[in-house]
Amino acid sequence: MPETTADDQDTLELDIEGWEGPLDLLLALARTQKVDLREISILELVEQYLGYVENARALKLEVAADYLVMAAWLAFLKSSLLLPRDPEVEPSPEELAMRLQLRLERLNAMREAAARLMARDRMGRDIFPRGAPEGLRTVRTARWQAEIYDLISAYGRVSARTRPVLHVVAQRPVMTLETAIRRVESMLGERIDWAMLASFLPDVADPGFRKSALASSFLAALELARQGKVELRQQSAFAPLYLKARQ
Amino acid sequence: MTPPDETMRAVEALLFAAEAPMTIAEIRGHIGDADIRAALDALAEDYAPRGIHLVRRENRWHFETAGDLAHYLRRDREEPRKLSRAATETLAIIAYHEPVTRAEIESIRGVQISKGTLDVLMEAGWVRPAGRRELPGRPLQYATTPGFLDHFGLASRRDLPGIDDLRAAGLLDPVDLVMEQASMGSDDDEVESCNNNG
Amino acid sequence: MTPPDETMRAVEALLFAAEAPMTIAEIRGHIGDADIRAALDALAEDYAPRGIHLVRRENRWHFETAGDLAHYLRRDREEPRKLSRAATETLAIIAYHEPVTRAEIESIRGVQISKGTLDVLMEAGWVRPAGRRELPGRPLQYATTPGFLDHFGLASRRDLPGIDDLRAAGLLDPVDLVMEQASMGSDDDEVESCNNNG
Repeated sequence: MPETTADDQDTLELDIEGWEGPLDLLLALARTQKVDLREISILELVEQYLGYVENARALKLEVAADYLVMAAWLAFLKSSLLLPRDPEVEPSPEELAMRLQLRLERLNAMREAAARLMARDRMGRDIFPRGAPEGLRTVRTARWQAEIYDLISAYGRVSARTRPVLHVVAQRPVMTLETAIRRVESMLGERIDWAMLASFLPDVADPGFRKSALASSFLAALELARQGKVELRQQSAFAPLYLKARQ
Repeated sequence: MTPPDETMRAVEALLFAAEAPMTIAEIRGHIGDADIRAALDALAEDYAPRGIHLVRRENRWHFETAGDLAHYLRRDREEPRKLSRAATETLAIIAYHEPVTRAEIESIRGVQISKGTLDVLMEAGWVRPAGRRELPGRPLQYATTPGFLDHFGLASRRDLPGIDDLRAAGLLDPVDLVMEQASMGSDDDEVESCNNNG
Repeated sequence: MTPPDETMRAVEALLFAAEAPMTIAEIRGHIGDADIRAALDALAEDYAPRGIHLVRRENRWHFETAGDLAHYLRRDREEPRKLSRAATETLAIIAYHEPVTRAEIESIRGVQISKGTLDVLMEAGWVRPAGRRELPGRPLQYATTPGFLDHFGLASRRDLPGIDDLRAAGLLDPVDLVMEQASMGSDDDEVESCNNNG
């Protein structure tokens, strides 16, 4: 049983540190009665507890609230057990007493289980695993996967990419500068008089291609003029541009 | 003791070299199709009288030193962490009741558990969160780990000291929190702390 | 093999748990006065036919796994990995044109192939070197293997669909081509991703 200790000159404190709460104290008191908790007298236990707390209060000790709550409940339990039974009240005082006893048994059982657990041969203290295991290695290798569809569609892709069958590039609505130079140059050779740039453009409907042909032909005219193969004439800014082969 | 066959030798070498206990499936992954279980049983028998034992923990196997030789092997100053009484009791409650909520642990011990107690047990690798209880507030449950069995040299939870007797005595029945609260005044806080938990 | 005595069991456990090989003096430091040397010799004999051996290096003793079992300690794990586009195309070209040189594959693909691509196909067991072409530089030729036919469920290479079949199946669709050209630039990356893959 914990003792009361003189702390300093005036205040005395119940050595509450020794108990982990009212249930712990109850269990300790019960075990002073009997080792087998199933045989303890609950009334006697209540007396012991109340006496203990009363004693502490008589000594003007600070007693924690939960100890007092337990004391009040036990006092109630005690009077219920002693007074004539009221069958209306559920649960009955006997059942409450039995439950209290079960709680004490349960706590006691876990306390003993903990002690037995801690007393076992323990890894790292009594039992040791291999000190320097070589370790196991996992070597990962790839299992390559591909389906027949992947294979033939890949071949289709490669073929489509490289086979000349598909004139996709020729369909692009663009006239290159080289084409325009060749075209304007050859057309100039067939003409004697001044001719508008527009008359050198191919007769196609695609406006995108017309735009490209116009731009390229204009550059071709400038390039041919630089080479001294053509003369250019324009009345004013944005007026039609005329070309004529240089003799 | 018969001379070991190839499978026994391979299992022996494998468990010896392994850094952690292995399942039969893991062993088979290295050794291929063979009667691994028979080899393990034969090895366990071979090693029974020796200074090293082949031991099963749940479904994993490993070698470890024999318990009766502890006094030769104990390492100076290397005591495993000293646990508080609160921590050891909490560990026992979890092990014998798992999965168990914090409120149930507190109800059995009759006091709140301080914040650090469960942390210490989880840090030691003995306790893990084990899902939530389908109750109002969905409190977190706790259970033990394979590392717990390992550390305390238990083949499984059925091996816990006295667990059958305790169960037979009704001392491992589920904790009836509502009834406990009705019978003891101080339990309100515990329920509170359970709901705030996790 | 006689049952081990206490000294043998203690030495056995001690060396098992040791983090480094131990001298007889170190062993004696744990076990006390006993004929350590005799115990070591008896243990070495006991373990000779087993998967673990007791070995002496210089004047230190330790356990190690038997050398002939080393191959069990590594485990080969196969992981499925999808063939990269570059590798699939290369494989397709080899299948349709074999035997074919690397230069020819590149010419047909219109893109260079990295060294790793042919290695992957050979590792997969689908492509093999198939002699040298009688040309200046005697370039190596590649062809498919029986494993290739097996994997793709082909009785022979003649079962591969022809160009007309591909066109009919829409696999020469110009739409594909446009997308193809848009993504051509990323071809090198594929080789990269193939290596990093899985």
